[in-house]
Parts: sequence; C-alpha cells; structure tokens
Amino acid sequence: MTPSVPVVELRGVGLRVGTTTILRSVDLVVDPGQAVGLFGANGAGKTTLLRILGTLTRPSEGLARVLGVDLTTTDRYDLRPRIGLVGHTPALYPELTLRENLAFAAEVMGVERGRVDEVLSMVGLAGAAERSAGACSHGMQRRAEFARELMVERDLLLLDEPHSALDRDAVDLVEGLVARTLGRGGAAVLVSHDRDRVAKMADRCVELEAGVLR
Amino acid sequence: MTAQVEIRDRRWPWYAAVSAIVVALTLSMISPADAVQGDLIRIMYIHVPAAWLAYLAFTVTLAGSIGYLATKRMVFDRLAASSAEVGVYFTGLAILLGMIWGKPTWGVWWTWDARLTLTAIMFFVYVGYLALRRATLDPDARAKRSAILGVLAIVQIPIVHFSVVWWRTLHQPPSIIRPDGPAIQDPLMVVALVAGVVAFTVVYAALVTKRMELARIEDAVVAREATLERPVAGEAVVAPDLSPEPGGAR
Amino acid sequence: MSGQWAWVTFASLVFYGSLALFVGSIVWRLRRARARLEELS
Amino acid sequence: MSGIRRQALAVARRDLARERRRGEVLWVTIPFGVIALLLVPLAIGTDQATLHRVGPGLYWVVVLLFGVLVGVRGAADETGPQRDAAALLGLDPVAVFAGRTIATSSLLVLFEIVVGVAAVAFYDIDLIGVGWLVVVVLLVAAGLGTLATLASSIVAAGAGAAALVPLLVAPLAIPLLLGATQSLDGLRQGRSILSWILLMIVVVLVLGIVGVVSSGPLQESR
Repeated sequence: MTPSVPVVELRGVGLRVGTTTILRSVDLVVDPGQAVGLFGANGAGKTTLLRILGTLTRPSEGLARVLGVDLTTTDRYDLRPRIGLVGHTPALYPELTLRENLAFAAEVMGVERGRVDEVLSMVGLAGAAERSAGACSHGMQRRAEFARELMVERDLLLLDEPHSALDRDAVDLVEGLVARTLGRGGAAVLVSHDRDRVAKMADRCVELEAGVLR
Repeated sequence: MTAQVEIRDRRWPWYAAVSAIVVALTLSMISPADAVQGDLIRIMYIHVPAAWLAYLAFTVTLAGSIGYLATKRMVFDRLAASSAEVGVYFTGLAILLGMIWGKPTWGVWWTWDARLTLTAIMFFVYVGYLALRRATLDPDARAKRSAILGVLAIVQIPIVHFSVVWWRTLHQPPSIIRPDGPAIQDPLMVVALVAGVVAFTVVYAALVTKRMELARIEDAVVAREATLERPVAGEAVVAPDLSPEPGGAR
Repeated sequence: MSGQWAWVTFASLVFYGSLALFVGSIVWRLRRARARLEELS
Repeated sequence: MSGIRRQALAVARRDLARERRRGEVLWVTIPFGVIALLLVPLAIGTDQATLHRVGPGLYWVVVLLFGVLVGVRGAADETGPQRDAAALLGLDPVAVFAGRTIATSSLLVLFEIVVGVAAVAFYDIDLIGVGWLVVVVLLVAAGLGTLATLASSIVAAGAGAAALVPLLVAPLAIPLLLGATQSLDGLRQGRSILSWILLMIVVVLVLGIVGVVSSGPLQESR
C-alpha cells in the first residue's frame, strides 16, 4: 500500500433507494493509521455508510474509494478480503459451533486451521468452542466475530457498535484489534452511540445527522 | 408533415392492428371450407398465427435480454418484459384454440403430441419469467435477474424440445400419426393464412409498443417519486437499515 | 356443418374475448399510470 | 482455481453441516415425499398391476416436484449479516454456486435413495440394471441440484422465493424427468439407454455453465 493513498476517500457520496434518500453528499477521508469515530442518532445512516465502505452497498452518487479502488465499479469485490466488518447483528450460523463457524471462515480465506483454536483462546472462548453459536449469548457471539477478524490482517476495519454487549475484557480485545490494524498502516471506522468510549480510541470523530455528515 | 402528426398520435398502433385483423378475419371467413376438415379449418387461421407469435415473442424476449446484459439500457429490459407478456398471452391463446380445434377433430381436448407438450411447457416457463418480474421490485435487480432467466429459458428450450420429440417418437410409431396440418388446396386459403400471420404480427407490434409505453410511464412514475425529495436533514429519517437488495428481502 | 360453425364461433369468441381483455388490461394500466404521472407533476 | 475449489468445498461442507443440525430435508422433505407415494394408491386404486406399471414414473415425478424443495432451502436460510460476512471473507460467487450445488445434489441423492426404497416397497418396482440406476440417480441429483441452485440464486432471498423457485424449476426439469423415466423403461425392455444418459449429461453441463457464467452478474445486482 502506497502511503499517499487514503484508506477511505468519499467525496459527495449519496445513496438513494427508490423514493428515500438515505445519505447525501458525504465527504470523508481516512488516512492510513487513523481511526475515525462515527456518531449519529438512530436512522441517521451510520450503518448504511459502513455498508458502503464495506463494498456491500453501491453508492448512487459521488466519488467513493477505498484503498484507491472505486466503490461504484465491480473492482470493489477484489477489496473484500482486505475489509473486516463486525456488525451489530450476529453474522454466525446458529446451527454450527463456534469452532465450525471460524473454521468455515478460515477455510474460505485460506488460513490454516490451527489459527482457529488460537484466536478462540485469544478471545477467551476456548472452552465454548464446541457450543453451537445459536446457544451462545450475544456477547459471546460478538467475541467470536472479533476472533474471526483476528485470524487475518485487514486494511480497513469497520465496527458497528463495538462496545455493545461486551464486558471490560472484550473491550480491551477490540482496542487491541484496532491498534493492530492501525499499527500496520490500516484504518478503522467505528460507529457508536457511546461517544466517550469511542472518542478514546479514535483520532477524530464525525457526526452523521439524517444522512448528512457534519 | 401529415405522416409525422399521425405517428405522434398515440393511438396509431391500435388503428393498424384493428385494420389488419379485420382484413385477415374477413379473408378467413370467405375462404373456402377444407375438403377434410370442413369449416373447422377457419380456426387454423387464428391458431397458426397465434402459435407463430409465441415463437416470435420469445425470440424478441431473448434479444431484449441479451441487449440489456450487453448495454444495461433499460429500454431492452422493457422490450424483453413486454414481449414476454404478449408472448404468454398468444401462447395461451394458441393452446386454447388448438384445444377447441382438437375436440371436434380428434374427439379429445388434449393429445400428448410433441409440439403441443412443448408449447405448454414454454407457456409455463414464461409464466415463471413474469412471476419473477412481479416478485422483484428494484428495477436494476429485476432487469438483470430476468434477463438471465430470459437467456436460460431459451438455452433450455432446444433441450426440452429435443427430449420431448424423442420421447414421442419412442412411444408413437410415425405410421399412426393422425393427420394434423390441413392440406392447403385453394390459393385463397394460402392468402388467408398469410394475411393472418401478417395481421397478427402487426397486432403483436402494436401490443408490444403499447406495453413498452406502459413500462416507460411506470418507470417514469418511480423516477418522479424519487425526485420528490423527502426532506433529509433536520428530521428523523426512516430507519435506513438497508437490505442488501433494495426492495428484496432483508 | 352447423356443428362445425358452432366450434368456429366458439373459437372466435375465445379469441375476441381474450384479446379484448388483454388490450383492456393494457389500456387500463396505461390510463392509471398516466394519471399517476400527471398527479406527480 | 484451487482457491475456488477450496472455497466451494467449504461452502458445501457448511451447507451440509447446517442441514445435518436442522434436519429439514431428513425430517420434513423426505417424509413429505414418502407420503406423496402413499397418497397415490389411495386416489387411483390399489390394483397391484397398475401400481407396478406406473410406479417408476410416479417415483420420478415425486423426486422432481419434492426434490425442488431441497434446493429452495439454500437461498432462503441465509440472513443478510451472514451473507455480508461471507462476502467479506472474499468468497467467490462461482465457489458459492458450486458449493451450493454440491450440497443440494448430495441431499438430493439421499432424498432419492430413501424415497426410492419406499417406492420399491409400495409399488413392487423391479430393480433392473442396478449399475445404470446408480448413474441415473446421480445424474438426476446433479441436474436438479444445479437447476434448483441456479433458480434460487436468480430469485434471491425473498418472500416469494419458496413458491417461485419450484415454478421456474419444474418446466425446465422436464428433460431430466424424461431421461430418468425413459432410462428405467429402456432397462426394463432391454433397450440401449445411452442416448438418454447423454441427454442428462448435456443438461447438467449446460446448467452448470449458465450457473457459473451468471454467478458474477447475479452477485453484482445485490
């Protein structure tokens, strides 16, 4: 990664779906090594903005680039393995055990299977590896998702409400994950309601108000 | 100048269609009765053109689908959709008329002959195509998904056709195939049949033109609704928990 | 022969009836869409 | 290429493991298929000779109509967050299509075997040419699995998917139905069934190619 290329570069980005405008002229630049906190009320468009950055939703207007790649083209699919997203709804398969869930991720990403148990113990879930994800608490499921992000090195980390349903230890874990990503020249965008906690981790904070970035 | 004004008249497709139909049906009624089938052959003058349109319409749907996939222009999507809808109508009509002809001719409403079976299968394939369009709300997703189905449907038709024909030849030795096509003896019959095919093609073109106009207006309504900007800032906006597929599920 | 004409008449009714329904549905939908567009502008 | 194969196998294993825990195919779809075989004699009469004659055909009709339900499962049971997370693992759409097809086809083989045993028992079907039967069963599973996966990725997850997929699949599955029934007939009468086998292979290949080619564009329209 050339240091001159910002990790995130949004200029005048907007999203309209059918008759609803969800985002309007959003400008945001995040340089390597930076973490940005993104605040806003319910329904302001935070999660949507995160999905755009994660290549999952295509913006309908403006210039949007992540790691120099245009997010409106299909080139954005090549970015996917470099972007980590932990959403606020659990994305694990409830029928599978925590270990199976992570093993699936490892296999798809081509990570050796030994890493699975390693990261599970890093997040303190070694004892629960055989439990099915659906039987785990929300907090445990989130830990398992952070464990998944620990298996690989991502260049952009997108965390939606990183503090919800997590205890003190797990919060340290999140901070460690963010610090690791920043340390190797990546960037992070943290969406939250909890200004105080995120402000401590972020270099800069922005506020999204009803689809417009302030 | 005059011609231009007439073209602008939104009703011209109807005029053309109605006059073509009147000419063709008059011919079909004044043409002589068939030596074998008697007056029943008059049904053929609408059945055969309807069946021809079924094939024409689905070929146009294929062309529209490929056109859309290649250029991403919505006009091709509208063409494919309109042609499929008109095609389903004419396929259904051809099947019904065939049955009405078959009952007095063979004594049964339905026979398992290869062409009939294939037409029925084709009818349901395109009913599925139309159902898919109804189920998908986002215009871009709908255009792409139905274009892929439009191509898949045609790719499969030769295989279906081949298997059905093969199945029939195994079970029905050619010697006992009943007389199906009417033997054309009188030149007026040929004229009537050709006039029918031409007239139906004009009707098809008129229907597709109007149906495309409808699709265009519907798209314009959606676009217009979109520009009636909801006030975005300074107001609690509806939850933007965007589904991966706008209009689809989740 | 009159039996045959009955079938021909039946077929004609099916043809005209269905065509009228189909054309009618397109015309009706067109009117409704045009009215909606008018309403919006 | 090896990456795609690895990912496809991971997807297939995931789908099969999920199905094993849920047991939907085993405890819902398969019993449903067996019930269908049980209903027919109640409707058309229990004359042994008739049942013996129509049995094989009925079996394949049940496999086609109820087997589609095995394929519908795939698209409908993945939530938005699950799909997003899988996408950000760098999952190739071709691998998703291939993996799903493998899983669905394997489940269809299971479906065909269990329902087949019931059909043999209920209708007293003669098993002639077991080697060829195995080939036919595998080809039908592969063809129907590919078709159902393709149809459910065209329809995508949605309220209407469960009803729409069978409507799209059934007419296009007719070559498979004819191939299977005619092969069984041919075996019984000592005819060569090679041409029907080839037909089914062509169907599988064509559907596979369409599926692979369309998987990218279909992901794009999300």
